[in-house]
Amino acid sequence: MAVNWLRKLASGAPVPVFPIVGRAGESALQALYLSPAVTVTRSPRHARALAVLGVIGQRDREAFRRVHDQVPAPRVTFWFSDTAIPEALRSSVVIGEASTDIGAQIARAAKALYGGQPSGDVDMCPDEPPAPWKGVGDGHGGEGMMGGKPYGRPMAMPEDDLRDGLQLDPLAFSIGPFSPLLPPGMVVECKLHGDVVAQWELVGRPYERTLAPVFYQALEEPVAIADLELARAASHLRGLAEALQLAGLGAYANRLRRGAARLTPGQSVDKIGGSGVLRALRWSAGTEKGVVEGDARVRLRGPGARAAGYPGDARQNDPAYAALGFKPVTQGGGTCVARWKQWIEEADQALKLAEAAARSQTMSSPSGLVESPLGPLTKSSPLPDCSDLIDSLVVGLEWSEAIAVLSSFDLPAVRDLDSTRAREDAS
Amino acid sequence: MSLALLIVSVCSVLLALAVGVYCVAAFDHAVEARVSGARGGSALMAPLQQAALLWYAPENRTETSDIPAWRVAPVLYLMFAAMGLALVPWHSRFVPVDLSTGVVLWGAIEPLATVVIFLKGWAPNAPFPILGAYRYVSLGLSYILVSMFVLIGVALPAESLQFKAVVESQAELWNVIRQPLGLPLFLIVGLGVSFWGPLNFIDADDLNGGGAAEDSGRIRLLWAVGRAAMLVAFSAIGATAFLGGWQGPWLPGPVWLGLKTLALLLVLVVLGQYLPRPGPERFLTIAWVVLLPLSFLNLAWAGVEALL
Amino acid sequence: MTLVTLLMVAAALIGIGLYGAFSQQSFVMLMMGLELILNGAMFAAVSFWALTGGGVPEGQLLTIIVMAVMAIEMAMGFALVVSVYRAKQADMTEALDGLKH
Amino acid sequence: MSAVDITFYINAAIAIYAGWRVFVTDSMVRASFFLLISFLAVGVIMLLLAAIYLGVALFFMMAVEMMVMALFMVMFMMNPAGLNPMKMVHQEKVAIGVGLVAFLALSAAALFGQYPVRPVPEGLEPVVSLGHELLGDSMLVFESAGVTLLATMIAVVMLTSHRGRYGEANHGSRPPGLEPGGDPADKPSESEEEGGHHHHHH
Repeated sequence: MAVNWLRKLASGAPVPVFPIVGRAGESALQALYLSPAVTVTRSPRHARALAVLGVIGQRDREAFRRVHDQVPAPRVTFWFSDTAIPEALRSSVVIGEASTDIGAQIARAAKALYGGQPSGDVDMCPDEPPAPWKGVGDGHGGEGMMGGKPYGRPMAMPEDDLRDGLQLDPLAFSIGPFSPLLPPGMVVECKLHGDVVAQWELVGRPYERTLAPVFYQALEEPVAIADLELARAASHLRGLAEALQLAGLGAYANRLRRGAARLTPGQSVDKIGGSGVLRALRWSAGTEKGVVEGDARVRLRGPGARAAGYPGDARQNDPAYAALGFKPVTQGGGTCVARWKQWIEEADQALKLAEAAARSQTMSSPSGLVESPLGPLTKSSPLPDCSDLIDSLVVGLEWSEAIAVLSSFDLPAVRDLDSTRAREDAS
Repeated sequence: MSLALLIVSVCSVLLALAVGVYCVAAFDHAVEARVSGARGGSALMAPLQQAALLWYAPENRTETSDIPAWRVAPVLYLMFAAMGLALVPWHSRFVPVDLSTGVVLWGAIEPLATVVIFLKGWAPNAPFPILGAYRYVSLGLSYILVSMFVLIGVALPAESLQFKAVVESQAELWNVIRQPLGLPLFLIVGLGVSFWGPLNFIDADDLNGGGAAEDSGRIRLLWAVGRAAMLVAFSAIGATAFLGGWQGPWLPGPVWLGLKTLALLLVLVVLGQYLPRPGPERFLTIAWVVLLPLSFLNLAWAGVEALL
Repeated sequence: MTLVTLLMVAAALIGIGLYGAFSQQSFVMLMMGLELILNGAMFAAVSFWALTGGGVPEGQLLTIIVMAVMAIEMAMGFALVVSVYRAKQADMTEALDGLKH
Repeated sequence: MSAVDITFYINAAIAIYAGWRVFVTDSMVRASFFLLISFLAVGVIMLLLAAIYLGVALFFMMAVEMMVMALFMVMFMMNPAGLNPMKMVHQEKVAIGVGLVAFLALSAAALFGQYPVRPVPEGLEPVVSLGHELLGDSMLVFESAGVTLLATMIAVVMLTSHRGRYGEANHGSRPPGLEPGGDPADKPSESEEEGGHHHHHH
């Protein structure tokens, strides 16, 4: 009786769900953030349900198996993706429909678990060490202690230290492709000395980003500039939300995400995000780090480049924008905080432009070149990926600084027009 | 002490702990809902619902983890918080643990908590938890020093290491006015030791949950309760050492203590939701270059003031 | 809880500590041995103070001094370990076979 | 048997058992925490013996010390997690002998020695008396201990910093070369062998 009462309580709480974001899964992730029925967790261990959003690359199937098993069983696996469902999960996965709130769908499936009955969802990896025990001897005199590879892992060896030359054992591990700290699909092998990044090696590039459809439309036909600018502001605000989340301001991050979902022309970012807080980001980790300069700015197109004082912006060549009196905003320095500031100011500018454009019903004039939130987008050449820029930027930073720097970029490549259109035809 | 008194003391401490933890969770949920504008469940039910959710969530193991340490660390952390709360005098005639060196024992709880937090991060044998543990150990010492100096500062006018005497010494003037630096420093330490809000370097989101990244189910529940309990203990000690504890007009002593504790709790929780987290290294610099000298200043001020 | 039992416990702690101090190869483990010896000594001092001292404060004072010695031992020990480690990446007593370098 | 006695025996057992575990556990971190447990048990017994300040002081001193120790373990010791068996001992038989002899001798002294029975008087407040002693008659001892600690801190910082006042901290720890800028005058072969030895260890 009391137990039933407890279970009823438990089913009243939003269901913690860990998102696995694949290609074109961004919009679904944002929907999850906004759904009151679920909370998005940072670690699969904290989740009761696993949500597969978007297409998982062939490369990452193994990683998917591991993450899947890290969600403690009994679990629910929710499939909102064109990826083929693995054999082991055929019988148990919950297929999502695009029609209704996917958060509610997940919650409905997961609430069944609280009764305690196991879901059919089985582990995909065997529950055993990745490699058998390989210790040597009884360890006398340190021989076996250092000898061998316990469970397939070689003992850490001291190596040159970045800071004061005291050589200690590094901590080497790899994160991604589904870590919330990295863009979806990005895989990194890094080495830490204490809390300092000593090595950062890009192993797998992130999935291409799918932009809001309006940007692809703008390549071919005229679209309302108001729509373009609102979409741009929303994208920037979501980037800022991630930065706030990392700075420990989860509540404000959600506030920003909610605001980004229902933007109207003429709003001010300060009102949406809470005025003091965006400025307070200045105090969070790594603000003066991650400086982009030289021709890295050119490779790093869009807001990132403008934050480093490189005024390239495709909107300048559009007479419609000129009519609205558009001038690109830029920052000096190209630091982490400059990029955040750039996002804020561009979002503000975008909202003002949207207001002006909505009043005058201005349409964009298609020239085959559109300034997307990530940078100039053309029909022929979609924006390339530049996540390898990070490798040199974060070495020597503390972990939190490195992650903050990473969150201030929009690194992934952008899906080109044809592939997106192909997907629309398919669906 | 007689058996009856013992039972009463234990029950009162546990009750205070439960109520305090619930209030922390409810405050936190309310503030968060207010900030994010999310239409979540009611702030009164949400803590219980979360607790029940974690209660029924399955346990979790990692490869070659130190299971005993992993399971025992949250229990110890909660125990330390309870010990701290037990030192708080409810009334001149009722102190659960009336130790003549209570202030020193509270000073001992913070380093012990450091040990437990490190153990908790070390046990799962995983990268993010151990990173969180390292961070805390590197910061813990600065917390401990600051809080020791602040506590000695309040022990000086009382001429005793006993919390009861500390309260009685504030009969005419509360320490928060007598030593204006004391309470803010103490609350900062409180945020640090229960790694809450802006000083949550251990279970931070930039470590995907850090020390708790590998936890699930009841261990996670225990850990969350422990952190809230530590916050409660800090608020209660702060109310005792700086806000005159049970003293106050009209209302009975325990009520006053409760009100002051809740007020401090509210302040801490709100700070936790509104302030961003600085980089660990930056905060370490602040702690040693600003907070520690300030605590010296506070102590010197207290000493001079005690001599006059 | 008689003086004899107390002293026996102290003796056991000191014995274990001696074993560690003599047998361990790594500096830090060796220092653990020393700490255990001091622990036993402190324990004995407090027992004497409590049961034969008649409450003379010098007994407690002695313990305080032992604590200070402990802290100094820790600090200096670790400092030496670090500087040796810097010089030759050694954390084993065997590695120190010369007085210089 | 009173509650006090029971508490004492339990804590004594814990203290000794944990102290022994320190040297047989596989993981350095566990070792330092076993040592901490041993200290905490002793601290509790001190509280039983009315040494209220000392017991509590032992708690916080040892908590910090053991924390530092555990950290050094992780820093210097390979195999902090005890994944491999660990046994780094030399002259073990001698050590066991020494330990046993010390234990027997001391306990013999405890058993057969004649000690006056003068327990702490009822009215005495140990903390107050300690305070008066520290800041009264024994002020000099106390203060000198404090000054010594200060000197220790400075020395420790000097020893551990990688840069000395005149360049590298270990400057001059290598003998000069026979010809300017040449190899050190000590036995290079041995230092080579030393390096190999080190790599073999780490």
